[in-house]
Amino acid sequence: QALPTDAVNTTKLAVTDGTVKVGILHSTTGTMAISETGSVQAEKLAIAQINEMGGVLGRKIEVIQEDGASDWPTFAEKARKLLVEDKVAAVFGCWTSASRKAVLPVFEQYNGMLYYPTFYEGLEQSKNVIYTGQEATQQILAGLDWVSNEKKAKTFFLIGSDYIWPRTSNKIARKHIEMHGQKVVGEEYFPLGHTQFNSVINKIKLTKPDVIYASVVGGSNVAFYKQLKAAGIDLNKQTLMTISVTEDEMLGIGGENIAGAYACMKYFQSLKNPNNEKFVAAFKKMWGGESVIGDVTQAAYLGPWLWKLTAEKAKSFDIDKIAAASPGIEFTGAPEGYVRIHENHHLWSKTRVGRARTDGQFDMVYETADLIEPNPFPKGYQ
Amino acid sequence: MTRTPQSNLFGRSFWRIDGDIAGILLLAALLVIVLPLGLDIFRLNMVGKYLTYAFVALGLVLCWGSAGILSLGQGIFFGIGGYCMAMFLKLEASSPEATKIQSTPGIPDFMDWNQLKALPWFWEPFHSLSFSIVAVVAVPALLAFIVGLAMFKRRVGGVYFAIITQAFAAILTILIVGQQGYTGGINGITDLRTLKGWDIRTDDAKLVLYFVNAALLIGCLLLCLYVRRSKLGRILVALRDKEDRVRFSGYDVANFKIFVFCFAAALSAVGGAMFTLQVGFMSPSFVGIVPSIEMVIYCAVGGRLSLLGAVYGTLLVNWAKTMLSESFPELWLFAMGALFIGVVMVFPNGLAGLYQQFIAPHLRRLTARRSGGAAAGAPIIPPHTAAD
Amino acid sequence: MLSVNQLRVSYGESEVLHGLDFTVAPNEIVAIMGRNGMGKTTLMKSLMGIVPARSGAIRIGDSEITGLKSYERVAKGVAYVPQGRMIFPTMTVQENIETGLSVHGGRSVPGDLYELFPVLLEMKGRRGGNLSGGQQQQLAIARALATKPKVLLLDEPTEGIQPSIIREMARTLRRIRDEKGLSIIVSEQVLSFALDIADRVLVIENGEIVHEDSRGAIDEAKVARLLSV
Amino acid sequence: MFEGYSLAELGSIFAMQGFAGLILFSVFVLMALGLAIIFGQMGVINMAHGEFMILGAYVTYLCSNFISSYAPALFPAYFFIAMALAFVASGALGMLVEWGMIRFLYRRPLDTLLATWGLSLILQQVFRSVFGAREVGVVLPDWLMGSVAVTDTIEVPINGLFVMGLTIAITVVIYAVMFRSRWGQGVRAVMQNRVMAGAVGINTEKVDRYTFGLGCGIAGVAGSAFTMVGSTGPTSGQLYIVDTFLVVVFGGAQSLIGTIASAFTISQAQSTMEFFLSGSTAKVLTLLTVVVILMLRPQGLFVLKVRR
Amino acid sequence: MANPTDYLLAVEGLTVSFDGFKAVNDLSFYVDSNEIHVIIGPNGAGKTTVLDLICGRTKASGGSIKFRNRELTAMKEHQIVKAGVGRKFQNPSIYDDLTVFENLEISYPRGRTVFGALAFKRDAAVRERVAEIAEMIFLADHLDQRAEYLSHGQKQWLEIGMLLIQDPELLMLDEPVAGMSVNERKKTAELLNRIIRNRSVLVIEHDMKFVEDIAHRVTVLHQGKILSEGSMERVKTDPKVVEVYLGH
Ligand SMILES: Nc1ncnc2c1ncn2[C@@H]1O[C@H](COP(=O)(O)OP(=O)(O)OP(=O)(O)O)[C@@H](O)[C@H]1O
Ligand SMILES: Nc1ncnc2c1ncn2[C@@H]1O[C@H](COP(=O)(O)OP(=O)(O)OP(=O)(O)O)[C@@H](O)[C@H]1O
Ligand SMILES: NC(N)=O
Ligand SMILES: [Mg+2]
Ligand SMILES: [Mg+2]
Repeated sequence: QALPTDAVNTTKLAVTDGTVKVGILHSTTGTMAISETGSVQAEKLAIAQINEMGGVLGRKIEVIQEDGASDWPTFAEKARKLLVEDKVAAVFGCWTSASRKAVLPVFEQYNGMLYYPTFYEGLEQSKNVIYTGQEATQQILAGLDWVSNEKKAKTFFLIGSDYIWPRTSNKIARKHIEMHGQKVVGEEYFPLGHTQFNSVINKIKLTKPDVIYASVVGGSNVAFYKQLKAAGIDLNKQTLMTISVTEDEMLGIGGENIAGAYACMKYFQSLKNPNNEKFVAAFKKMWGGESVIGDVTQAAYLGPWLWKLTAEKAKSFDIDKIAAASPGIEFTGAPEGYVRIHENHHLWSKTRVGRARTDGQFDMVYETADLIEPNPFPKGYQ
Repeated sequence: MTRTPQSNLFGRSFWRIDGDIAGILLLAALLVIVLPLGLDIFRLNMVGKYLTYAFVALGLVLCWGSAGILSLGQGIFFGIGGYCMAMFLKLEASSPEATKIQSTPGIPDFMDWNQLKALPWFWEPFHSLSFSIVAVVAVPALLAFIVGLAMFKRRVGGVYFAIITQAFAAILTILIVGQQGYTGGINGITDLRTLKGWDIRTDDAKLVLYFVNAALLIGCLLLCLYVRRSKLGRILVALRDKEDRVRFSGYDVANFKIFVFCFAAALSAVGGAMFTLQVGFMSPSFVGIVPSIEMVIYCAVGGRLSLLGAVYGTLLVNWAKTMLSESFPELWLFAMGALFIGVVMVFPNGLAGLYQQFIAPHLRRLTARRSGGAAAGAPIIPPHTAAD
Repeated sequence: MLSVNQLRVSYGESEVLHGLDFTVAPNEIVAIMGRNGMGKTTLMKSLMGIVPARSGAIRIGDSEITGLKSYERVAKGVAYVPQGRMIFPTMTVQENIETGLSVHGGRSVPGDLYELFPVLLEMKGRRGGNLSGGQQQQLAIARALATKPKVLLLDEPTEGIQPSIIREMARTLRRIRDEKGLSIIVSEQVLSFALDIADRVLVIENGEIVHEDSRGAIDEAKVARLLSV
Repeated sequence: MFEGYSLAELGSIFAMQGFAGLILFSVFVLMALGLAIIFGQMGVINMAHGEFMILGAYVTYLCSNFISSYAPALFPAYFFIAMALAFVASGALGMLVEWGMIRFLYRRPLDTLLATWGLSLILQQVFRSVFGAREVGVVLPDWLMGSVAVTDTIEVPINGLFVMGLTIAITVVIYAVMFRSRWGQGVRAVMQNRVMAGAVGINTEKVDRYTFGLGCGIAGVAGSAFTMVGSTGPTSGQLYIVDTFLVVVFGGAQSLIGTIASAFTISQAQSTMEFFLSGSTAKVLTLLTVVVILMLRPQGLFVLKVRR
Repeated sequence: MANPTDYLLAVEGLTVSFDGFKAVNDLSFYVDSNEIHVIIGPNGAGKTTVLDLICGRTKASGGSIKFRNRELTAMKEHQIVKAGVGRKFQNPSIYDDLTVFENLEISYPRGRTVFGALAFKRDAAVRERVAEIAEMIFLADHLDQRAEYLSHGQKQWLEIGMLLIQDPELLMLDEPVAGMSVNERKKTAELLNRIIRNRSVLVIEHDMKFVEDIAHRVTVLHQGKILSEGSMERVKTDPKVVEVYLGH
């Protein structure tokens, strides 16, 4: 089956007759290591599984891992190293939008391929990136519609960390809310790492919103939910919907502090389908029974698989051919069910709503009937 | 009088000119000949990036080493310099044609994402390259002037000053991150492409920028050397040790502090601007507390009293960071931590101290046989002046 | 009481004391005289354990104290009034004196200290750093006495003190010596004070003892000559 | 912004807002007390202070796991055990660090900044290697997580009360130890003139070691308490460092009252502004206020004036 | 009493209190041109505080200090120096890291502004003046030595030299011979007697022998007030002075 190296690699990538090199570029140190560890594990799992099945175009995948150290310039430096020095055929990496923005020009300049796993704010599209997470509308709109119907919600309080993703997400959410005649009664942002939420909790008590809509990220979450609970806000009575808490964050928050909250994601570890059961089992086998899998971790798992499928369709590792062949690639083995790459290099995927349990898992309470079309430049929401 | 002071002084300063200038020439040779020949363009560009931090370290040598003013907020000035440059480059990259898919073409992309409909007023002047270049130096210097005026006239000093500059770094970071419509937020200003139509992303451009950067650094080094050797340089040392005595010798001490602080700020800003040009973006992660402390560490590793040491220290720490994190992703923080502790504990005067202790005596013996006896009989040089 | 044997002290490469030998008897007051830079302070500091001795031995009574840390020497009965006073500036006068109590666990400042230096009682709530130079000098002596020493080291105690108190001090120190039975080593440049107080005078020059006279037989002219070369 | 709320509602909101300010105040004091000793009294710029706090938090985490698996009956009270252990662990590490590193640097305060920065990097990586990069969830006994209803509309979080109580207790202890005991006098003497303190009979090495250990131990207790309100991860400690230093410096480094006054000012400024402005703006304005006041009172709120 | 404007320095009604304690209390005294004026008095009388007030280190609570008819109380330290007042501290305050030459050069009154200092040239005038002063303070052979290694007495002289090079009209010395050997005291007295051409010197000292050697006029301070004033002979025999200061 193996095609000659000359044929699959016309651009001097690090491909030999037996191997192909790829890069993994995440933070294993610094504040973002908390979130990115799961992605690294998922990508390594996928690569191990692919290698076990014979690799890509008959070549075993070799991984070069670099540490972005939660520092955007370091991401850029390491990306350049992977592309220029190591000549990797694909990079799986980045988590925050900031790191992606930092490496994007590098990938475009040196013509590399990045598989980016995180749900993000949209407003971007690149030949050199496959976005395996959701852009904002895929994550937000269906979830908002669901709470509006289910909880008869009229008023919303938006709270997020102070950076582009929460702000952009909330902008879209606000448009959507106001379009439907509902009302935003508060919108607050806190610096990353902020740990004091008592004032905003008082404001929430004052405004009595039907829904608290939260996009607080990182360690701040722990403080936020513990303080909510301590302030006597019972999430079984007060509806809270988050677009930033996955099973990963639940570890630190503690299930008992967030139980009852709703999260709007495309994947939960508790999803019941054969793909997912296999995936969860394999993940735990590789990384230990204690480990949990969040939305982004699953999206990261898709990266190597999508790349393999694309390379095999294109019969080449050449970046241009991969980019061109990507639209339409389907991955039926996806733990989230089934995904397909759109023309715009994002994935078609479902929106799901889960309810947090005390054991740190989610019960899925809703999923969209169909895959939702990715729309990174949503008209009417800008 | 047995010896005239003139002849003594001449002898002494001649040796110093030889020593320092030779050091600078050696560094220049390393930067413009050895490294470009020895490294590929990717690594060379990385060295170029490291060298931009050396501007900050130079400023710290004057500010901290000479005058004893420790600023833990030099990232502020590095960042502002970088942002001024980035604003110009971003505007050039945001021509209406290049941004026609935006809802408001002609403004930077992040503004469009943040629903801005027009360019904010303070961005307007950055259409002009000459304004931007002036701003790179002037804005940070002005800010430093205001901060310095407020602090030094009130005689805030020492650790207090250090902590307050840290607070300023925190303030500025929060502002930049919070005002993302105007600043690009936490992402920074990314995707910079051309300078007056010249593509700064190509290998050739990187090579040119590297040399420009190296030349600027050598220039700044000479400038610092001039400052340090002037009477002003000696006054700085004097006020570090005996501020009251300087005051009672008729000097307005605050003015001198303000001057070095502004000077260091301007140097940092030049570094920041060169960073933007070579790396292609600027982000608030250079403004904050962590990078500011790291910059102090570069200076400490090099030897806080030595200008040349600062450059080598910067190179060493950054090179170590890159290499260790490539080779030992799990362990590199241990190594970095150990490096800092080691430098402080074992080589309190950094690389420069090492040089003074182990290399310089041999060199001196080789070069100055005649005065060799005098050197041997001289009192032991206390460590804190070794690198002066 | 105190015996010093072949004491050598150096700063880095340069040796300052070149093998000093002397003893101080119980209840004796010895004045160490010498010009500037001859090693008086260095001697005091090395007796106190502040600068290490390169070789030689120091004993208090029967116990060797050569290798001990400062605070251990204080426990053995050495007390020190440094040149330059070294008051703890932000602590009150009373607290300054109390620091001297910690070594024997005393609770409160013995009243006789305040009797010796009435000005300190008057100022006991004032911060040490705010005292005038002479007041600080008195405080430093009181603080040293609070440790109940057997041997008291005084490094130029008259520096900055008004003439009447200097005179008083000679009397006071002799009285303390008589009452408490301690030995005193005092370094001085001023001959008159030394003559007032000392049982014996040692002249130190370039780190060696060059002259010794006991009270009554002091060759004033010779000492004066040695002090003003 | 208050239209549509009854007076009673507003009243209770302000009461709760005041209480939120008090909690923040307690948090600041707790963070700063250890540093007030280490930095204010000893002059060591300990950039690893946050890591000593997080060590306390991890100890609490281990303790909660251990007790819930082996002695579930003790669980409701485990927090007290955890705090004691946190004090011991951070204090012991502090003494070790003092012995291995700090004692060589007393004459070079700015160098302590660099060395402890290195230490903080190492500790972070140790935490990461031992506990993983992710945050750990510290399970708290239920009684700590509720709130008491003072009136129908005013609810007060119990963990807030707990932190406040703890703060008061620790403050009193520190005040007694540092300013009312012979030991504290020794500490101050050593810090003002180490050589002379030895020469009046104080065992300076012991004082240094135990004082540093005490400061670190208190950091550990603070970290333990903060598991109730904050996150516990390898880098969580860095979040606290700037605020902590600012509180201590703003107070006037050598004064305990100053530290408390400064914590009060900053917390009230922040919580009031947070209510009327956005979180980020409030933070900026708080920091600016502190800086401006520091310019007016360059040595902090409470200075011990001594002539130079 | 002569018109205050005739005096080089006129201190009138000067008062300062620290937390209610009046260290200097409604003090008035005058310093003539070309005189060596010594202030003596018991420990804690307020002598150092008076110098602190004159040179601007401590702010007065009341009263005036006129130097050549210019009010000093409102001026900053460096302005007072520029007006012609030099101050030596009780402990020698010199720059340990610099050489004797550099110590003197820094005090040379040219290039005192930031840019002046940047442009400052070590020209012949500077070198000559430094050499001249060094000669005067017995340090001509030590110009290249680091100040740290000077003896105590030499450090005191160096600091005096640093003031002399500024050519002040009023030189204030706080216990200049403390810690000096007998010989050095003599030389210092010589030095002071030599330098008073065109200037006045205000000295605080406890060494009566030294005071006798130098004083043109003596002011005795006690509890912040003047106890006695006049020539050394007169003061020495004043019973009040003997009582509180000299002792019997
Ligand atoms: N820390 C030091 N390092 C190097 N040399 C020193 C140090 N301290 C003192 N010396 C030198 O040791 C010698 C003796 O100094 P010491 O202070 O003991 O003299 P002294 O007799 O007390 O003089 P003085 O009367 O001025 O107090 C001097 O030559 C001095 O320069
Ligand atoms: N900042 C201050 N706070 C409180 N008291 C002070 C302060 N400064 C000075 N004093 C007091 O004022 C008095 C005068 O002090 P000053 O130093 O002027 O005395 P002096 O005449 O120089 O004495 P000496 O001869 O001992 O040096 C002293 O009693 C001193 O304790
Ligand atoms: N893309 C995000 N969540 O930063
Ligand atoms: Mg001495
Ligand atoms: Mg005095």
